[in-house]
Amino acid sequence: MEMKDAKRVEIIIEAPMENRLTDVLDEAGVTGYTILPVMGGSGRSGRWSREGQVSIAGGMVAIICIIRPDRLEGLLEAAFSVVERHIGVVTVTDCSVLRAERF
Amino acid sequence: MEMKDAKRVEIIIEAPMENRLTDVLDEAGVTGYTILPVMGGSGRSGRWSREGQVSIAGGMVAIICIIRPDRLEGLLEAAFSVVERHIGVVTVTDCSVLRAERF
Amino acid sequence: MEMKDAKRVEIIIEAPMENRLTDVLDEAGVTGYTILPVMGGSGRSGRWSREGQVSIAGGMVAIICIIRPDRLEGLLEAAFSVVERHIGVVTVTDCSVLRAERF
Amino acid sequence: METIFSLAAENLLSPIILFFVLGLGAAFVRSDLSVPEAAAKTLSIYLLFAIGFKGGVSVSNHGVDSTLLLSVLAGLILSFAIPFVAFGLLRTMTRLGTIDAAAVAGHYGSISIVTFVAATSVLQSQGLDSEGYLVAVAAVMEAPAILSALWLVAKFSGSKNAAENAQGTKGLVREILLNGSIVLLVGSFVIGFLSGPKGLADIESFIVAPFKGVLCLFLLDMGLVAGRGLRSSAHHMRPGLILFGVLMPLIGAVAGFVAASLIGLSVGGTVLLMTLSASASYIAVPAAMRVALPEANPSIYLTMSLGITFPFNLTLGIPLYLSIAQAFGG
Amino acid sequence: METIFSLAAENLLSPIILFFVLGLGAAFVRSDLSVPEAAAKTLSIYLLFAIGFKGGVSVSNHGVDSTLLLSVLAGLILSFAIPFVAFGLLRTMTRLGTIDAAAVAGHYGSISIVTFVAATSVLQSQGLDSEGYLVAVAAVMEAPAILSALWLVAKFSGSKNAAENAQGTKGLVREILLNGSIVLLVGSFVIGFLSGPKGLADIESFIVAPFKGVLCLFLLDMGLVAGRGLRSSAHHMRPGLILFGVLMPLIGAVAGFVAASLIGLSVGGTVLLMTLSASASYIAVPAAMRVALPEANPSIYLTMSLGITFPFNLTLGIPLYLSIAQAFGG
Amino acid sequence: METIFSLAAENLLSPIILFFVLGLGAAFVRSDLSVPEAAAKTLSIYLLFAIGFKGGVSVSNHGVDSTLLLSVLAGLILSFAIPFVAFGLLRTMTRLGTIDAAAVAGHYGSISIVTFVAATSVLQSQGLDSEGYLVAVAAVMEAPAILSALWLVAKFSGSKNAAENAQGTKGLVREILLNGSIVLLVGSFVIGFLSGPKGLADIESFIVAPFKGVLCLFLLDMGLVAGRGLRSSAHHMRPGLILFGVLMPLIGAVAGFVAASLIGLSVGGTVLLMTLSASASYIAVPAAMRVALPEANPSIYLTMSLGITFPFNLTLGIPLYLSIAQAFGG
Ligand SMILES: Nc1ncnc2c1ncn2[C@@H]1O[C@H](COP(=O)(O)O)[C@@H](O)[C@H]1O
Ligand SMILES: Nc1ncnc2c1ncn2[C@@H]1O[C@H](COP(=O)(O)O)[C@@H](O)[C@H]1O
Ligand SMILES: Nc1ncnc2c1ncn2[C@@H]1O[C@H](COP(=O)(O)O)[C@@H](O)[C@H]1O
Ligand code: NA
Ligand code: NA
Ligand code: NA
Repeated sequence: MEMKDAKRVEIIIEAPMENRLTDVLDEAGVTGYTILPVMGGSGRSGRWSREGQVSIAGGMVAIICIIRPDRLEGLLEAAFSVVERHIGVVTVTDCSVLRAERF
Repeated sequence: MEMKDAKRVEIIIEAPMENRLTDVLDEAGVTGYTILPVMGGSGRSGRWSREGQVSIAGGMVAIICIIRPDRLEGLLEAAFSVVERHIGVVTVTDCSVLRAERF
Repeated sequence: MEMKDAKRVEIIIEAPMENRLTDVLDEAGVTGYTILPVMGGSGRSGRWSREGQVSIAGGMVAIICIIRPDRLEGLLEAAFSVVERHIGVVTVTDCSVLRAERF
Repeated sequence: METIFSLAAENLLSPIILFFVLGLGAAFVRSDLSVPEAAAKTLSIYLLFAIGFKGGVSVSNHGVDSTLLLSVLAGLILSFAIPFVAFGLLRTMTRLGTIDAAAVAGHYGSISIVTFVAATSVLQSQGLDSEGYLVAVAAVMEAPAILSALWLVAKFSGSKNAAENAQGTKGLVREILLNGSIVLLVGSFVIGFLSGPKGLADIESFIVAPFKGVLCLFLLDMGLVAGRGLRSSAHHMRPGLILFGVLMPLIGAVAGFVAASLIGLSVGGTVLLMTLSASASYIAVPAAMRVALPEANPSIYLTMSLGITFPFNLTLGIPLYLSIAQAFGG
Repeated sequence: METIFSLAAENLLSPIILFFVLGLGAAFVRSDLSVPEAAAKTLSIYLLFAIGFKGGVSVSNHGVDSTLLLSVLAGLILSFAIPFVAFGLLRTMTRLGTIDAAAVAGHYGSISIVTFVAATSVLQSQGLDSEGYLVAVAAVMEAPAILSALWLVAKFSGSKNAAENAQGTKGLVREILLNGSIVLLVGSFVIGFLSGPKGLADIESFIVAPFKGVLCLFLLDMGLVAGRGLRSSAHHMRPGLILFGVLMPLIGAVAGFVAASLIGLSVGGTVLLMTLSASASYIAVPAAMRVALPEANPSIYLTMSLGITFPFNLTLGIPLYLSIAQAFGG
Repeated sequence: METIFSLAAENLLSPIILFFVLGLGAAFVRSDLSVPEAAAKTLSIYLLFAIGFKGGVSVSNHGVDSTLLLSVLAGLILSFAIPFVAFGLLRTMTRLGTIDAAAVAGHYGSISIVTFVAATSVLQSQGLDSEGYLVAVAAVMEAPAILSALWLVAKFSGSKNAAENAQGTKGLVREILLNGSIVLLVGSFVIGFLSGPKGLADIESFIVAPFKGVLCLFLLDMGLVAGRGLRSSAHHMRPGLILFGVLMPLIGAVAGFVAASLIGLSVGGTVLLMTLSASASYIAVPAAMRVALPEANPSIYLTMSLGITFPFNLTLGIPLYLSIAQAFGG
């Protein structure tokens, strides 16, 4: 199978910031991403869990973004402008993709 | 800890195709995979969200498959036969695994 | 954007072991992780799904842990002590992170 | 005519409709109001469970009417036939390609169970009875239209590939027939039939008393989903398509009316068969289309079904069908 | 004998059973019908909440009977003892290894609260009363069997490693006792006791009227889960195991009957204690076994408990226990 | 005084409070009891739906009182003003920094709808009526406090950055006003008003009869969440903060009492406005604070609101406010 190099960006961010992040990504021309739910976690601000929660305040989501390497910098800048003041984790991994023409 | 090289394949595919994909993987001898729920996303066909949805038509799932490098090609061919006509993303990442004898 | 190398550890483990694993991670000084829900999967012990389940016995969770490379060994040893007798998958991927000072 | 308007007005002020409108409105102003996916699915399970069971009990009360078999047959034929009409209309009225037109057509042959439920509740408030087995007819009408849609693609699509795949889709027919909502509806119907009024007494305060309230919540959710769909797919909604979304239910209703008259259904039953024919699927058919016709654009068929035809039937269609049935039928 | 059959027949046609069968059937034909996990958990919370509260109110109505303590004690002993019988039987009747046999045995010492609820509802339809505190006995019987299972492994397992771990499992006992379903059941029981009939009047239309309907939905889900389990684990279900899955509840029921007679429970109470002893856990014990005995194969114990013994008790067992209690007890 | 104590005692033994305590207790002993997130959200939707609708129907029954507008205005002013008092108090009583103090203050200006519901249910059990439109006042009081909090930060925060961001937060005001719970509460209120007693009759057995039972389940969940929060944030809960968490609702209640007296609300209405002023938000405001003041520590404001003030109002506050309103008001 023919595969092309790409970057897999994973952004774990607070749920109330989700729309702001995706809006910024859209503006930066990043229109492909997938959002995974998160059940809980732990960090410097302690442990948390979505169990029984009504407010979205305490939750996070994981946004996965497969992107061509040359567009990575733009994505990261856009993401950083939102994540900057907020808790959250941004990681980038090398990967290869099928049907690279789609990205 | 002793670790071995492996491949991490992540397939994001429409929920109605989930069973077809896993059947094809089973046939191709890929019996180890894990399915994560997906909440929403965006792509060329626009933005979507699982919120309040009753039909599985509009949803996607993420299938993660850790596999020995020499079995990657078979997996990708099997996956491609299902994903081909459908929307969806297939990425491959290098990784290392504990307890490699299991794969 | 300035990025630093890190490791992305992904542990897929049975839900009833989740607290034991996170306790051990806490003890080993690993306080940053994120837990994703898992819907189903397949392995040597067959196929399973969370659909309609009441007991947590049959489910799994995915724990993602971004960590500085030099702390990887400690994490893996801690994780292994819990996973050892249990089903579950541990993978490690190279990645780079924004805001590396946080890890 | 007076009755139509007063009926429509009364209908428009029922909590059911108002909650749907609330959902629509909340979606339009981009409120973050949302019903969890698990809750929406559970509400839908509840509705199928309750409506199926009550239908079964009603049949066990009134005995199996000689018209039952005819009605089921009529349902089958309507579901198979309507897509052809819809397809013809779409190809003349709109600029949709073969595949999109066939996919949309398939939705209109199939049915929307909530529209059916809403019609039942309008009948109830008018003190009209109906044949309990129409629930079974509803179940029967879910699937055949999908086959018609695939046949249309196989016949008219230039793309050999799409046609091939539409036919070759392994296991699809089985999957459609054993679709969760069909199984639950038919199963609850049979259970209601077997347990009869005694069984109903057991679970009445679960499936009868709170029914309308649950329906309100469900329609709130449908309003939210329909509103979000409309907002993000507004650009697809050309005038031709919108017109089709209003015209097609009327044609379906007329077909349903003719069938009901031939069979000799009661006024209530006539309204329900008209409503079934007029309604468009938004659960089973979209899922089947994603599998069998992935090239068809889901934004189009989902928005047509959930964003145009569903609200039309809910607000104006059902009162209109009732007026027609009362004026000409029964 | 006549009564047994007519009772069993009546029971088999109750909506509760029929919805379980619908679930089983849907799973066997591979329908995609499914209840969301969150809904299944919520239904289970509802049942524990309602049954606990009603039990507590009933105790507050009738006063604390002198037999309460004896019943709790009997429950403890039964839960501790039954696994030993089950283990012996499994080792002679089946080819299960020590660890799998101990794990399965642990399930049979513990209880299934839905089976208990189903028995309550059969009693109700027969107009039979029962001691409200049996809800507390049910809670008490959940956990001890787990310890027996671990002790059996420690004693009989060749694998020193498994034995070690079974004992060394840190915090397990605490975890078992503070298990969500025990806490909710006992908590609701205490709250019901404290708030009494006045409290019941407050929330009656939530926990009494719709109860049976909710139970139907829950059993639909259990049928689906049991059916999927049976389908995927059919190859494990050798005749010996199946026989055990039917025989063991009978033995448990007899033990429960003896205990109830010694204590002097009412007919209704006797049926419930028999049912508790006859039933096998499918929530708390499986989770504990995954932690403490990961080497045991979950397909075996889950399928035994949910796929064989649960349906047996639900359909034939409970009417049988009722007949026995009416013939010999009371 | 006697009445206060007997009222408080009666209140403390109501199932609603007891289930909250059960949740707290289960969390403290680290039981794994939990309510699925989807269920908690659905329960919350149900409560807003029911309370809004009933409020609307009540207004449609009694006509629009001349005091409606005054009450809405009072609500607005209270919500805007209370954060300033709270901020001043926090800066003197505790060692919280500007940003944390402003964030906490914002919570106390806004309201907790469950506290409101609990007060309604205490009124009911005392046979006291209240103005239906106070539901609308509740909705109106949700948001203004957030703006006060942001203004406080902009004014007093040394960190120019935080201040800038607090003001520059794009779209925040819109987001706050169209917050799901406000839209649902107001929407249901309007629908209840439009459909009146006829609409209520339609869905009464869904939103009236089971209401208290659902509230029990919801409070069980809130107890669990509050308990987990308290356990993990115990180290933040210095005496000053705890004192504030009990004092502030009293101050709020007094402010509410004064406003209610000026407007001339009934005793029941006075209690509700006191309760609204006394309660602190735990849904809408925390989410807004995460967006606008990410530097504020959520452990502090969530624990204050949900772990200290909510239980205080639920158990002692509401009976106290009722006694005051009965003694001095009405
Ligand atoms: N090293 C990490 N690996 C994975 N997730 C993390 C990590 N650090 C933080 N997180 C996630 O981000 C959330 C907030 O982190 P913090 O700002 O450190 O409290 C945590 O609750 C986790 O869900
Ligand atoms: N670049 C991407 N990265 C991550 N997920 C993607 C990407 N592109 C598409 N997806 C996912 O696949 C779905 C369908 O994509 P598309 O076919 O482009 O509409 C999207 O809604 C996303 O959930
Ligand atoms: N190769 C794999 N890739 C991804 N997930 C796996 C793999 N093998 C096992 N799993 C997950 O781990 C669970 C238990 O695996 P097993 O112990 O092989 O039955 C499976 O049900 C999957 O969810
Ligand atoms: Na139709
Ligand atoms: Na037992
Ligand atoms: Na307040």
